[in-house]
Amino acid sequence: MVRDLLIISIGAILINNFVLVQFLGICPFLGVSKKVETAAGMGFAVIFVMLCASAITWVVQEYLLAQFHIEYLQTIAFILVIAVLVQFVEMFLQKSIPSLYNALGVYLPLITTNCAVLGVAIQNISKFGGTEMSFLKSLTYGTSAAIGFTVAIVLFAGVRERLEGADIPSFLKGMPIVLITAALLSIAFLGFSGLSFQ
Amino acid sequence: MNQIIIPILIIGGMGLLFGALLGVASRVFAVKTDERVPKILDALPGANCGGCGFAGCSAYANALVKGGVRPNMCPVGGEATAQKIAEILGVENETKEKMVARVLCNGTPERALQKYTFDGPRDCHSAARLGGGEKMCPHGCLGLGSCVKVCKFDAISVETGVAVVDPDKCVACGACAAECPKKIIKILPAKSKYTITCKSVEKGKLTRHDCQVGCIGCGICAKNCPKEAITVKDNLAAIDPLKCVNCGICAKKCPQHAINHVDQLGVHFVIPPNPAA
Amino acid sequence: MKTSPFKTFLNGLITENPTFVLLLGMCPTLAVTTGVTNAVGMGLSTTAVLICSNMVISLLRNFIPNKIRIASYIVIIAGFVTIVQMLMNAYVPALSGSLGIYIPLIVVNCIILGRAEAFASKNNVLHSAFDGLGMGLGFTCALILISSVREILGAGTFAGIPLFGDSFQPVSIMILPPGAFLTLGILLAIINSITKKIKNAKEDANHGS
Amino acid sequence: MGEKLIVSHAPHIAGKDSIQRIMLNVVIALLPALIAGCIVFGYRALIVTLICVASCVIFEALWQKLLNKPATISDFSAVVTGMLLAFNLPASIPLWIPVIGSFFAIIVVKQFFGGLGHNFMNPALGARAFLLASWALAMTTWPQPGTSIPLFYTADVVTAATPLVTDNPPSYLQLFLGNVGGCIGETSTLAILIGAAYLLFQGVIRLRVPVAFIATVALGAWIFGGENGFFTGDWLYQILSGGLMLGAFFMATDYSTTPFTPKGQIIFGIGCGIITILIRFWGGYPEGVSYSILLMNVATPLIDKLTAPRRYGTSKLKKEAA
Amino acid sequence: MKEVLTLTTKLLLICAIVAALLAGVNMVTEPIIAANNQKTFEASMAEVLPGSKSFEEIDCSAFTPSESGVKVDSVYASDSGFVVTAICSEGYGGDISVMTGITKDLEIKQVKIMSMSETPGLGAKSTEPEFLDQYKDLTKGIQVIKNSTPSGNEVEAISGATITSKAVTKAVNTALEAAAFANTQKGGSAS
Amino acid sequence: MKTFRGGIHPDGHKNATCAKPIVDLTPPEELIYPLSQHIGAPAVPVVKPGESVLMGQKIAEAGGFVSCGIHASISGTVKAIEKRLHPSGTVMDCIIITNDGKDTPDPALLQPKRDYKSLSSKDMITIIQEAGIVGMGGAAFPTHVKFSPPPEAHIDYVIINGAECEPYLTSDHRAMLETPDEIITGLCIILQIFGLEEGYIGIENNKPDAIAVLKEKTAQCTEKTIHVVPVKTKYPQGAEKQLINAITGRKVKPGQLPWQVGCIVSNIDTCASVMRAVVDHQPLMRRIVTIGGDALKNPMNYRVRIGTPFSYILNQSGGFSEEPQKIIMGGPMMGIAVPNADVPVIKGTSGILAFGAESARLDSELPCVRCAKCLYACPMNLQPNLLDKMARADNFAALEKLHINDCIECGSCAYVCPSKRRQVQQIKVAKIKMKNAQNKAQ
Ligand SMILES: Cc1cc2nc3c(=O)[nH]c(=O)nc-3n(C[C@H](O)[C@H](O)[C@H](O)COP(=O)(O)O)c2cc1C
Ligand SMILES: Cc1cc2nc3c(=O)[nH]c(=O)nc-3n(C[C@H](O)[C@H](O)[C@H](O)COP(=O)(O)O)c2cc1C
Ligand SMILES: Cc1cc2nc3c(=O)[nH]c(=O)nc-3n(C[C@H](O)[C@H](O)[C@H](O)COP(=O)(O)O)c2cc1C
Ligand SMILES: Cc1cc2nc3c(=O)[nH]c(=O)nc-3n(C[C@H](O)[C@H](O)[C@H](O)CO)c2cc1C
Ligand code: SF4
Ligand code: SF4
Ligand code: SF4
Ligand code: SF4
Ligand code: FES
Repeated sequence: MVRDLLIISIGAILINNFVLVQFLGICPFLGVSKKVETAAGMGFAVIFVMLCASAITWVVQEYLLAQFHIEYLQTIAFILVIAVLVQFVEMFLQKSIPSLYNALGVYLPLITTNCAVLGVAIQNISKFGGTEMSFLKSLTYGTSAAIGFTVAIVLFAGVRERLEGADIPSFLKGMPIVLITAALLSIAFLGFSGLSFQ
Repeated sequence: MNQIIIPILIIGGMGLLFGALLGVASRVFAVKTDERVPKILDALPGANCGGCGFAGCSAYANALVKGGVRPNMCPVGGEATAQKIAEILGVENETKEKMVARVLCNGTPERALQKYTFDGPRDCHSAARLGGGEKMCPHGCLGLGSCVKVCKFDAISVETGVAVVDPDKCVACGACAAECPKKIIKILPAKSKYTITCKSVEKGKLTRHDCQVGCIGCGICAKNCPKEAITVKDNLAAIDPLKCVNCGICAKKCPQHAINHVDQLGVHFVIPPNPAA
Repeated sequence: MKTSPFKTFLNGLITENPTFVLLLGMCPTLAVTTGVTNAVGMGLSTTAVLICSNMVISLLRNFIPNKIRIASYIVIIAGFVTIVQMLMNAYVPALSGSLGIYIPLIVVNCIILGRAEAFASKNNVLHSAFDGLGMGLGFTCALILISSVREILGAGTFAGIPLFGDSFQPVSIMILPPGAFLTLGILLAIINSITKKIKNAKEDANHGS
Repeated sequence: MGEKLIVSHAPHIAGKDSIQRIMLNVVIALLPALIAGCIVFGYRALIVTLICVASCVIFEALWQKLLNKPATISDFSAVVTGMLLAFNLPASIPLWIPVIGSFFAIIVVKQFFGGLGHNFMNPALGARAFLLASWALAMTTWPQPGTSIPLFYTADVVTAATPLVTDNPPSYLQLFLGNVGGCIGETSTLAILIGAAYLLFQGVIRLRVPVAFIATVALGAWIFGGENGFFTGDWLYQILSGGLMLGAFFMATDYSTTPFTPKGQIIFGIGCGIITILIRFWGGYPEGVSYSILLMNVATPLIDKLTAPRRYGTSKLKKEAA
Repeated sequence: MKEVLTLTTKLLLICAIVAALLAGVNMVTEPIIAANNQKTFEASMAEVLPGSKSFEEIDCSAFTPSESGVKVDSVYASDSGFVVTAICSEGYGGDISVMTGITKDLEIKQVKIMSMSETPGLGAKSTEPEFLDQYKDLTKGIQVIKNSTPSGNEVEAISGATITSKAVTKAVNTALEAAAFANTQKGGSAS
Repeated sequence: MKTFRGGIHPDGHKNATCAKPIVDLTPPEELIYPLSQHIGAPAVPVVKPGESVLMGQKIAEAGGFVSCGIHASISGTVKAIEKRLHPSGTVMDCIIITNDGKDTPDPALLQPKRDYKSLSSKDMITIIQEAGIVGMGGAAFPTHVKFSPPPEAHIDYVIINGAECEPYLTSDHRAMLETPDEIITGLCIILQIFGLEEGYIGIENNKPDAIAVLKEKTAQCTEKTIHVVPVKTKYPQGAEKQLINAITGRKVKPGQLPWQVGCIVSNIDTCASVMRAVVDHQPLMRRIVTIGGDALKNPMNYRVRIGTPFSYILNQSGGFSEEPQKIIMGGPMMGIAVPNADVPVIKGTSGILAFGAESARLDSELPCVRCAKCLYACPMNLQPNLLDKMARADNFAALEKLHINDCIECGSCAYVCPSKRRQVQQIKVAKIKMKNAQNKAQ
């Protein structure tokens, strides 16, 4: 069982990395990656939100939606959970860890619209619907996906910090070079594709 | 009918629950912020130049809200911003005279004697560390543009070897004046168009030896000024901008061409090369 | 706000193109642009949702209290997305299969919430509808542009139709994840330098006069 | 004394080391492997290498010309990139592929980021990964040693996979000398070690990264590589085959893309080793060295940041108060 | 407190209305979607086992594949044979879902890839007839060979994509087993 | 062999002069005494133009505690007190004295030799202060200040710095060979000031003859135990912190001064000057100067009078083999380039190097390739490549984090860099700018 969870975890972090392979959560990935410190902060915020979201949405799915056969309301129910969760976290941070709150700035509310969170909730259901064991799997998957996000954004921020002061051609300055950097990162992550522990 | 009722109940119930939760949480985690701060920040230009004397716009905004700070200190936003801030704070705004940065040196390399050839990082501080720079005159502009680098408004340029301020672009934030290792940039009232473009307090003979356009403190300008706006101290003339009426007599009389009209700065008027150079 | 609805529309389509200028909604932009067909499907669904949500939110702008505005907007948007999803499933099942997970994710596409916040909540229904249309089509056009590059280079086809002979060996990486970043990056660079040139030209003209 | 004296900040003298000398040394060190490649795969190995080098140099020169930048092709770094790119290609590669690879290496991976020293990813390996993902078939078709491949061909030539994926593995001696299939530069461990020894002697590279890298792979192979349970793996086989030696000595040591702190270099080597093992044993590629280096390239800025040397005079135990 | 109350009511109202709306739309589309799915699946079945009518799902939960890494998704029987959908998880890019049409004599009629995420240009070639047509008429225990002409019960791997080829073959072999199993069941129930 | 971590191995260029005995140079007609020859407040003239002065007579007195008096190094007449160029390039007030050629000594110099053993620490420090002695290793820090650490200081090591790690320079080397007794007596005096019994002389092992001579002489020294410690030949072995580390194993922590780890470091020539002041009543008037460099015909070691213009010395040695483009006061690693050859020798002038066209300008910079050579070379364990980058970007916060102020400006980084980056130069500029910014903030 641990082995299963481990495989799920490695799969979500490395092989099907949320950002670099699945294209989920690109906006904060591009937006909050100027500095390693803020990137890591964002990453941790996402890990926290995703963990909670995985748990709550799984429960909502199993005990509300599936019970009453209203799976078509999935999107709306999940997004409601996430929106409230994020707003809650935001208030909490503003009160308790203002420095982190300031650093994350506008991006905290953006987690709401970070498709990664909704994405993970939806994937959880389609992958691990039903049974008790799959609650654990959902949690593992959600957390690992968030860790994958964090790994990607922190590595990316490291590279971007290094680019500061580099003699980048003017027409590539700004977003273009950031995207090309992401492309190279994604090429490197191709190395994990096809990884399998069966 | 259940097909409709159940969804309404469930989603509605979730809405109810979360609404209540957020409502309560917003009380528990309430954080007091002065809502005037973001408003002031909106009104400020956001250049973060420090011209107001604070560490950036938000520091100034916070200081304004705390009180005891005048609303017209942002040189970038000028009058309009001051007015807006005054409104937000509900206080009176006083008008401030328009100021501008002036470089008090006109000793281009052809006019001022060089003591050596500098080879190092192109930065005035770098040259200044090596015996005060290439110029023999210890007061002269080094022309390596440290001031240019710090000007957020693209108002300074170094083309002829000395820095020149574009008075139209300058907002008198003072960043350049603080940066210049030679301290030869002064923030002066924009109204007075004539400046003594020299800061040498050396004896006249030495100044003349070092630079063709240095002020030698001869006092001719002071004698000729109809408004008695010029005084000479430490071998150096100074114009009182409040008295100056921009008649330009001093500039014409100065034997050293050390008094110049703003518009003439940076223009290469021809002076025979210094025989000593 | 005295601008004509048409101006609002153009603004969304070009001046403030959500993809190339505002850099919003990056995930679907990168994910579904492996082929032109997907891009069109995604673009039009998003446009539909955008128009509807913009209109409804604009209608309700005085009803929704500030504190629950995000939650309310999201619920409304999610509602429309679900409707689009169901309709697609019912009437164009093939497309919904290949757009997969990205249809529900229209909900969180920053463009939609962004427009709700920035535009619909402040403007009347007509303008909001045109804003939605402009932004939506701007998004669609951007997707088509990106997906064309990727599909032609990466698969040698356009909307599934082979363009080259057998000897063409496609640059497969273009339809893999790195290709998405690469294409968008380079297109952005090109667009940036063009707009810069235009701006410079305009400035020069202004100086000349 | 007519002219004015020059005044500048100390120091007034500089060492003799230069970028050009370093890169030239790398080129020299790569020659044995090139010769080995030519012996094993015939003249086509040389042609592919020449195409890579020439196109890398030309792309670099063109780019600099186009952007009005000072030409720096005389620093030979593009030559090194070209050679290493060629070394990562099979000798049977269709000749247009190296040209595209060189373009990607020099323009996209290197010059887009500001040129020499600013690229965060190894240009040669970045290009290899690009080509591999685009034309996987051509990139994974390795000729048998000794087969002669026509310059231009259309039909599939007799192929053999790299030793890592064949069923009856070659002997250690064959691996060591290089009489096996694979990419142009990676076959002969002997030739690579000769070059590496030269670089070490010249002080161009240090042993930290290669040793950490190879040791980690050996250890990992020994622990996980066995068919009969843990600690039975054939580690010698694993370190002699694939591009490990080439990667460890020539590509994991590239200055621009690897950590500069001593501690960071060890972490880099170990990280490369772990990822190599991961990909070799459980991955979808026949060979993990190049991706492991690329992935660690990406982590390099972070590693450097986290392993900044302790300032002089502060001890291990006492954390800096400042 | 009053504020909290209004907030809650308004959110409740919005949620409720949206939910109602969705429920309405769902009532309309649900049957259509179900029918669609059924139609697609049947069309595929008809494609792999042409000329047969009236598919009927067979419960094969008792069947276990002889190899790991593959599972049977569904088995349908018709008058002319079986259609088995099997999913092999050992593809290069993860799961490959394969539908196999099998005649009553346990020979393969046609193979169709339902879904996969293999590398374009390599593994993705497995969807092309060039590869899939090789399976026609083969029987139990298909072998994958490389770089030579297949003979007997063999298929040639897609060059450079042995992993994919093997995964597909595994799914097909399992389908054959499942069909055999279903056959005995059917036979059993018939007898 | 004792040493420290990091450092570089520049070409020594010492063979040209290390075997040539020191030559006493006749003083020129006119000598120039800048009022600032030391760290601290400038001295204040006590003579007037037209006044005649004797050799050794004080012509300017200390301008404060951290300051030093200046003494005439010849006899003659004060010509003027006027602005002249200082070797550092600044124009400053200098006392100009015309030499009468007689070297008439001040009567105070002619007193009988003193027995230092009978003097108290305080007396000796006063004598050193009156003699105008400053550190002659380059920084010219007033020696009496260095010898008066705060009362809480507990000194256990007095180290004489004979490393002479700078290329070209051999003046300390020659001094150790020719006047070992002066040095040993000087060290005994310093040890007595601090009430210590043991002293150390650190010498790079590229000077085996000096090590041998000093070892022999110190063995004969009955008064104090003096250890001659050979240290590895490596630049900057002579830098205070590195020498202390090599000899004692102690590390001077960031922001600390040597006395805070119980050490006092003085240069060879400083030590000899202390002896001459305390025993022979001689103020600081002469110093040993190595002249060299590729533009010079005849490299030498001279004992010259302080105040002698560079041009005079260079001409006396036989002139140039090519037009010099750069003239350096001190060694090529730490020395300063002077604006012209008419500047005078001051108390801290350990060498004069003339460089021709080829070596005067450094190669142009290339981008950093991150080869890490500068990291290995930095004796302070800094990351010069990052300091360089951040300095160029004026990123003061990052520089602070990189501990820019720990940099001793040794230049090892710039020397080894294959890309010819000038990290130290940028660091120096950034340090000033940071100070500037801090002042502004206050
Ligand atoms: C970028 C890339 C993508 C690949 N994609 C696939 C694939 O989709 N299916 C597959 O079976 N092998 C794929 N491979 C190849 C495998 O790694 C392995 O080399 C191959 O299956 C065995 O090679 P062979 O067919 O030449 O024996 C890919 C290789 C690379 C480099
Ligand atoms: C402001 C200042 C104060 C100093 N105070 C002392 C001191 O109290 N004790 C001491 O031994 N050295 C003191 N020094 C001397 C330094 O430790 C050092 O010897 C001197 O700066 C010359 O060093 P350098 O040649 O290595 O640059 C001081 C130096 C400076 C600049
Ligand atoms: C990089 C560097 C190199 C130095 N090299 C020497 C040297 O070779 N010999 C020396 O006496 N002082 C050298 N110094 C100066 C010493 O640090 C120290 O200041 C001096 O020995 C103190 O003696 P003083 O005050 O008598 O000059 C060097 C300083 C630095 C920063
Ligand atoms: C020891 C050493 C190893 C190098 N390895 C590579 C390499 O693996 N790939 C490459 O493109 N360039 C390599 N280069 C050349 C050069 O450093 C490289 O192009 C830089 O990345 C360009 O900034 C190497 C250079 C040196 C000195
Ligand atoms: S010229 Fe000086 S004062 Fe004027 S805007 Fe620029 S920095 Fe500020
Ligand atoms: S005005 Fe000052 S800062 Fe500007 S160039 Fe001249 S010396 Fe430098
Ligand atoms: S950073 Fe400073 S201490 Fe380090 S090598 Fe460079 S100059 Fe020397
Ligand atoms: S020595 Fe030069 S090239 Fe090497 S890391 Fe340091 S600054 Fe960069
Ligand atoms: S669209 Fe995915 S995070 Fe913005």
